Amino acid sequence: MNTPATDGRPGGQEILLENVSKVWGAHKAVDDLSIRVPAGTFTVLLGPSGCGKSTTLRMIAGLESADAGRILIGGRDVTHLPAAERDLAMVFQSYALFPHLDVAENIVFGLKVRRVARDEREARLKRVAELLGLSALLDRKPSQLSGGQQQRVALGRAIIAERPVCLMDEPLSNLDAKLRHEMRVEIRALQKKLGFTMVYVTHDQVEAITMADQVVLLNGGRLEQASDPRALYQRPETPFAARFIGVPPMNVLPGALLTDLDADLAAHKVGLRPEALTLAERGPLAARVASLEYLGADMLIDCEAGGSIFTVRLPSDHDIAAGTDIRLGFAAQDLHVFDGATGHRRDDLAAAAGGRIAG
Amino acid sequence: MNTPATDGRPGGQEILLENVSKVWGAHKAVDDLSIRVPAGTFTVLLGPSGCGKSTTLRMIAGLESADAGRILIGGRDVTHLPAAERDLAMVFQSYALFPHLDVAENIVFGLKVRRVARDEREARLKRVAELLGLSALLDRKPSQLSGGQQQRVALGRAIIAERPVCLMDEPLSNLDAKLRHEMRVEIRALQKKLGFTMVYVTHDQVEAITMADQVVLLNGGRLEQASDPRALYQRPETPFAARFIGVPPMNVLPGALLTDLDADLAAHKVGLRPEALTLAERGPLAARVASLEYLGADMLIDCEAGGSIFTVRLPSDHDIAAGTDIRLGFAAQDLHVFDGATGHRRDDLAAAAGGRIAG
Amino acid sequence: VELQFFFPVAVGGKAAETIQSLTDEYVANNPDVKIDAVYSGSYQDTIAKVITASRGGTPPQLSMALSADMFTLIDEDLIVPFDDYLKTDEDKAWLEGFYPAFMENSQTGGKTYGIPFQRSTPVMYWNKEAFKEAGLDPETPPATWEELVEFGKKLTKKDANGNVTQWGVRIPSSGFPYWLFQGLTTQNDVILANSEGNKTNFDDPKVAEALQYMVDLSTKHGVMEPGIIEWGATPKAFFERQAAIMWTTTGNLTNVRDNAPFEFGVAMLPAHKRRGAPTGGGNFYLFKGASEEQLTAAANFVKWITGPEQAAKWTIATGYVAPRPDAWETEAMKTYAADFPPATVARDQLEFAVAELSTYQNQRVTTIFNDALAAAITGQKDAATALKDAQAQADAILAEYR
Amino acid sequence: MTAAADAPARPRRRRFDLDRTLNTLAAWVLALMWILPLAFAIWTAIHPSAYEARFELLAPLTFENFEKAWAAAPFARYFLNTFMLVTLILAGQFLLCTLAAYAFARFTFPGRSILFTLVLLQLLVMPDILIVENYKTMRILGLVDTIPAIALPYIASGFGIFLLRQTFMTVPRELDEAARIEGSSILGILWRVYIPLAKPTYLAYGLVSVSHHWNNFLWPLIVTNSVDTRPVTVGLSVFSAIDSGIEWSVINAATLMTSGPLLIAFLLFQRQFVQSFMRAGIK
Amino acid sequence: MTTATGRTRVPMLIRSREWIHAWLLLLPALFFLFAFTHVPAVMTLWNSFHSTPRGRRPARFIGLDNYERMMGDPIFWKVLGNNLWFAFGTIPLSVGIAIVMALWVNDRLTGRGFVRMAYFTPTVLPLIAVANIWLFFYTPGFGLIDQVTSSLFGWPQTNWLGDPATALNAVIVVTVWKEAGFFMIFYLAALQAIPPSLVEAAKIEGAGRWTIFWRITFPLMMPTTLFVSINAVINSFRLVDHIFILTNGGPDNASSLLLFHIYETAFKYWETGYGATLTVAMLAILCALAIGQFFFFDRRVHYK
Ligand SMILES: Nc1ncnc2c1ncn2[C@@H]1O[C@H](COP(=O)(O)OP(=O)(O)OP(=O)(O)O)[C@@H](O)[C@H]1O
Ligand SMILES: Nc1ncnc2c1ncn2[C@@H]1O[C@H](COP(=O)(O)OP(=O)(O)OP(=O)(O)O)[C@@H](O)[C@H]1O
Ligand SMILES: [Mg+2]
Ligand SMILES: [Mg+2]
Repeated sequence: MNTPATDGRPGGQEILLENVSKVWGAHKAVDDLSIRVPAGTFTVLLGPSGCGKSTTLRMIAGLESADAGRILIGGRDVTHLPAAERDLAMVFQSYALFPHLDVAENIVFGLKVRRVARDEREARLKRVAELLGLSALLDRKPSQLSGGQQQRVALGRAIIAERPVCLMDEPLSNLDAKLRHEMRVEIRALQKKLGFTMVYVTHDQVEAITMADQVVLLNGGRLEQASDPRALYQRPETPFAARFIGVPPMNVLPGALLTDLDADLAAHKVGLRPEALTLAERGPLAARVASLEYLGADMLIDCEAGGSIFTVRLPSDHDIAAGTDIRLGFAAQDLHVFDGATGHRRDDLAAAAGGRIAG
Repeated sequence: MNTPATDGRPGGQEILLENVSKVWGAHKAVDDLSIRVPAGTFTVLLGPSGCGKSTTLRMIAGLESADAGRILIGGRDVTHLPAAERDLAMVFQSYALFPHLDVAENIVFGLKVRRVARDEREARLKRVAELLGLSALLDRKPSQLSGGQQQRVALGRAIIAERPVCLMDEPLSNLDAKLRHEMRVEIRALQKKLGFTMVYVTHDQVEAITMADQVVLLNGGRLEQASDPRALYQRPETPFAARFIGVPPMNVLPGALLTDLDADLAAHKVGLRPEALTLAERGPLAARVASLEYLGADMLIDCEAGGSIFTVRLPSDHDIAAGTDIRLGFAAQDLHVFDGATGHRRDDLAAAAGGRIAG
Repeated sequence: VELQFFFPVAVGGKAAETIQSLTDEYVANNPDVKIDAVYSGSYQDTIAKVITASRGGTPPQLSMALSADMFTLIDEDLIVPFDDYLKTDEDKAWLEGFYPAFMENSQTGGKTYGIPFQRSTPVMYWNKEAFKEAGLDPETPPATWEELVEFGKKLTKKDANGNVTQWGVRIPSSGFPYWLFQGLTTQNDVILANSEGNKTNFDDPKVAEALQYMVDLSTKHGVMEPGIIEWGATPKAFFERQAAIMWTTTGNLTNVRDNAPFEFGVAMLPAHKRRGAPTGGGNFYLFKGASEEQLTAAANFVKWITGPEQAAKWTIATGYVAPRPDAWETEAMKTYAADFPPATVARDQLEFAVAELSTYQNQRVTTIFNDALAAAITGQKDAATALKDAQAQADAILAEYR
Repeated sequence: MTAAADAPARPRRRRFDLDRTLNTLAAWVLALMWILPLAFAIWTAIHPSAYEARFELLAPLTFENFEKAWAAAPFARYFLNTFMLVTLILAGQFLLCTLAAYAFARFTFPGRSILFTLVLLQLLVMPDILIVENYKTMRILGLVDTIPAIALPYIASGFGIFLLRQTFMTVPRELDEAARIEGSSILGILWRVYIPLAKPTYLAYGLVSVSHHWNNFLWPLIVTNSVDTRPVTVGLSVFSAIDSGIEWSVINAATLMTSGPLLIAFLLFQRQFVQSFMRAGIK
Repeated sequence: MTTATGRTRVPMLIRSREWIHAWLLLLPALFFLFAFTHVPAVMTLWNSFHSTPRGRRPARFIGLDNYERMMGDPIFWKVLGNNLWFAFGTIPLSVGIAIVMALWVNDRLTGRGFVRMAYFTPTVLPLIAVANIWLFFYTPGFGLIDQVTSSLFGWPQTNWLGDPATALNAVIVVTVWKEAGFFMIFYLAALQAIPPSLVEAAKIEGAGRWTIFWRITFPLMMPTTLFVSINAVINSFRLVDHIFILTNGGPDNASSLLLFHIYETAFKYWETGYGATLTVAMLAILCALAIGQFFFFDRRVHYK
């Protein structure tokens, strides 16, 4: 499991966080967090702004000391090891480019530090620059780059080193959709090819879902759910997780709105994704269309039912006007039920209720 | 048309760029650009990284002087006016928060400068802080904030002033999807309510399409297309525009791939959006499935046909495996044809070809 | 009338206080005169202040400055002689009443430019305990050059490593080495400069002889520390028993009396061909640009402050030599001398004293001379060559004044 | 003296860090070497002069040297004068140098290089050389023997302009731009952005300038005549008499007495230096 | 400073407005600079072509006579040589030590407050007083250095200041002591302005202290280094106060420096004409060194 980082193509290393906490003054930025990132996998840290993603990443990197708990990388306790000795690469949210070095020098900085031979450096630089579309900019200073270009340089600096562990903090947030799509595929391919362990912070769930082997969802410094992306989407453990993943977010509604079901959900909450809802003459959910938003291929319809507002995504070829009354249905497996008291997922209730819908 | 900015609730002002250029050394960052942003509208500048969006915005703001051309705001030629006299607000891509001021002071900075009375300042600060979810952070220094929180502060600084013109450079790129969705709605609502003119740079087309009255698509410093978002999506003028809008991008393929059509498209290029393609036994496009990518509600299928690779988006309940041969069809109005020589849209050819598909 | 009076201080805090209080006393007794006594730093600072103020158009009316700077001040055309304000016979008699040795530096061309006040002369201090330890009579200081060497050898002590822990003699050679060295040349019966201040005798073989003697003290006889010897640290070296005999100014008398942790004696410098020592210190000067009335008032003030009672007070407070014999006749002075006999040594030595080296462009010429001494002491040149070079340079400067 | 404030004590064991230990050790050795003159000054000042060169632990303590020093001149008045002097100079320097440095750092205008050369020239010209001319000027202005006369030649400081220019040049441009967008005037930007961000430099410059003028001697001596205007250094100089030997005890007591306020000021302000107001500021 | 290239049309309005603002900002400082430095300095230049006025003999125009005299003045060449040696001794040492000090003091260090104050003392203590203290340290026999070396190693007395071979070096030591503490303050201020994220990024890349310093911290402190090194060059010609106390330039000019010589000429000999000539020579040297240095390095320095 513990792959030694000896040669140029190291495998990944497992990262283990055990009950790690970080306190800023009175504010707990990270609260008793335990995560396991298996060696060679791609783990995404996801969560709302300020939930402690960057802080967690910085603790793994050794830039912030943990106030409690242990951190292990490749089985080695690195809790008190300085960043330079943890042998990892990182992309900063603020890029942290060296303003006095040009693009090429920024990218090969780490290689130089580790005394990689000149030829090797040049060769790798060429490869990375091409990959990132930076070849024409190599002798510019960071201040002469656009925001996205700066971000790509930061990315280059991290991937050129091919370390056993790579940390990235929202590395694609300033790139346009096309480039982002390409980079996403590239990073994932690179990670797979080199086999390093990736911890990746993003607020973009498309990134999270398409890239991750494991998604770690944080909320207010605490672990909300850690699972593979499909499970996160299909079986969110909490209403928070349910609403956090999927755009537009899952509708979490009072169970009482659903009539005609086998189970009595009045005391609980039900979750239904906008894309799971379809127009159905006899669907169990009656609503009135409040407004429509046009989204290219699809449209989003805001509906109102029993005082709750919720969203439905339909292909944009449907012809619906605001103010009309509609009925909506959904497939049995698309119903999520969350316990009214604990907030936890209640698959038993969903299954019970589902029988009737499917029928 | 020229609304004087006298009272607290100024209307918007029209912005006019006439043949504006900006050169960095030998590189033309903005090249003979003419845009009209009608008063009170929401215009989005869109384009790939490094295409000159920020530069254009900075010229409107007066932070960069135009090397050629004129800039008019509210009918007034501001080409040579310093930024402070242009009476506008701006959110910077790098936030540009004042590190020595706390969040509250950062937000009210401009009000203080303009000697807005203390009470008024407090009241507005309270409103803006609540809107942006910053109320608990008002006395933190920027260095104590997470990336997203910093971005929200920058946003607050821009909107609190309620200026007739507001410029934003990727203001939401570091926010999570949920907050982003909320902010999008809020900014748009605010803009509508106050009626100021917004120029908004983003690389996120969802933002562009959902918020904009007008989308200005730049490519390498030149204007590619300026139109309302629906038109941009539905009638892209060039293959570049076609591929830039829509995720995953429109497939632009050699016309020769489409057989069985009324028109001979062999000399031209055809464009088909992934979501426009459907499985159709007798569809005009034969392909082999190369790979699948799971996306929650949908899945993306990479197909191969005649040496070209293209993408199809299908609901994820279809059961398709890699390697199978499929045939694809599309609706007539979903076919885009671009002239093989000029690259421009050829609706005549599309219409001609479409007759047969529909039939 | 109002007068501005600049005064330097070279012996520590008490001096400034005394001048101030004497001035106040005078003003209290002469209500028509107002004297603004301005402390003006060291002698060096004072000259700078005087010249700057004069060039700026506001010279003082009265100032104390180095007696040796008389020619410089004349050359700069800054001062006026006292003679015009000392017209009565009584005044003339008063002028005669100063020690002649002090007047040598104060008069030229038949005019009196300076009135001595803050004056001193070098004397020899010796550590009686060290003498006892070395088997010498603690009450008998060396009286000749030969004795100085002889005693010095006995007084020089070394530790087990052969490192010297106590030197026999200490003649400081930093700052203004020419002054103490002038003791040696005087004893060798040679004068360094003529009284017109336009010719020096640096290359006189007797000067070279004196210099050789001084160099030999360290190099040949090994009784004095080699190299340049710091002036300012000399009393401390004496207290710390680094040196058993030191030459330094009478201005140090009070300091040594207060701080020497052993019994010490004070004697005239040893004799060679004759006894001898230079005088030193500051005179009063009257400045151009003042009105007759001011200058008369200034002269009157000078007359008063050099009077017996005042001079006695001054001497007791600072250790400087009262410039007129009548001061030594006052009760206060008698008591002081009886109480502290060494105080009279300097006075007695005045009989043998000569003027301090003083020429036109005095500072430059003395610097040239100092450099020559330093070169010889540090062994870069032999004594004769060094002095010949110095004489050539001095001649070049002074030629225009002949 | 700061350890407590620097970091909340971690209950955790830290790995023994050789590098850090060596650095700490070296820093301390150097510090001890550097403080030796001050230590010696303190030693001599609080002991009788017999112990100037003898360092015995049980040497008797005395306050006499300070008493002697204090009595030698009207120091209370001199302190007041010096205080007014350095305040005047510092205020003038901050004002003039800030404005000029700002112009050099962020404006392009014809003649900039030449003017900056003239400023640098002022660094080269030692003020003492100009004493005679400046004295004449002061007399024409009727300022001889006033505190402004001591201050005026120093308030436009090439050193200050140069230093602040260097600092202003490192302020990120976006902050300037953001303030401009918010409608700040030119002076407003200076006041609200540049000056706060240059605070460590102002602190450094202030300390240096104050200590320099606190200790300046020749010009004040020459241009002033009365107790009402003279700074402490003039009082101090009474002790650096040359005729008699150096009495280290009294000189050092006097030096400590006159420099005491500066030392205390530094102790108060030094924390600010490392306060890191810029910490991570420009993320 | 950044862009002048490729401006096709000069926006005159913005430009001239900038000019006016800049000039207004500069005006007060320039007024004082001219009044109290440049005009008097020009008078000095003027004096250098004249003989020294003495009393009844006013200054005469003597053309380049003073300059000729200077070229033939062995002391001038001697002190110039001394000064170069002095500069080479003090500049690298004091700047180097200052940087090291600033790094240490900016770090978390046990007893940082004390260390910081220790380094700062040279700035607080007046040089004259300090020179007296150093005089004591150097005094043969009972001076601190001799006390230490004789008790530790049994060395004989050494007359550091009284020997032409060591006098100048002894002065250099005092100067380095004084300067390093002084320059440290500016480096400390500069260190505060470096975004920590850059250092963090370098750490992540595996850079040790040494690499971080040379490749990140030091380059980012270049504006300060430029400032400090120019001041160091100038100070190596200007800092002479302590020489008055320590050696008075002796023995036989072994530790005399150019400015000290100028002081002697101008304020001891009152040869203002020749003093002015020497001053002009020194200004010329400094201009060549310091201002040349500035314009050479300024465009190479990275400012933000
Ligand atoms: N100061 C400068 N010097 C030289 N080139 C520059 C400078 N600033 C920007 N550029 C170049 O100008 C082009 C346009 O930059 P701009 O910042 O406008 O891009 P952008 O569209 O905002 O990109 P992004 O989405 O990445 O922020 C880029 O290629 C950039 O490298
Ligand atoms: N230096 C600091 N001092 C005090 N609080 C801090 C500091 N740094 C971060 N915080 C707080 O800790 C919390 C977590 O911050 P962190 O940067 O980890 O968030 P994040 O999940 O990365 O958010 P984002 O997506 O907005 O970047 C935030 O509430 C932030 O305000
Ligand atoms: Mg973050
Ligand atoms: Mg940009």
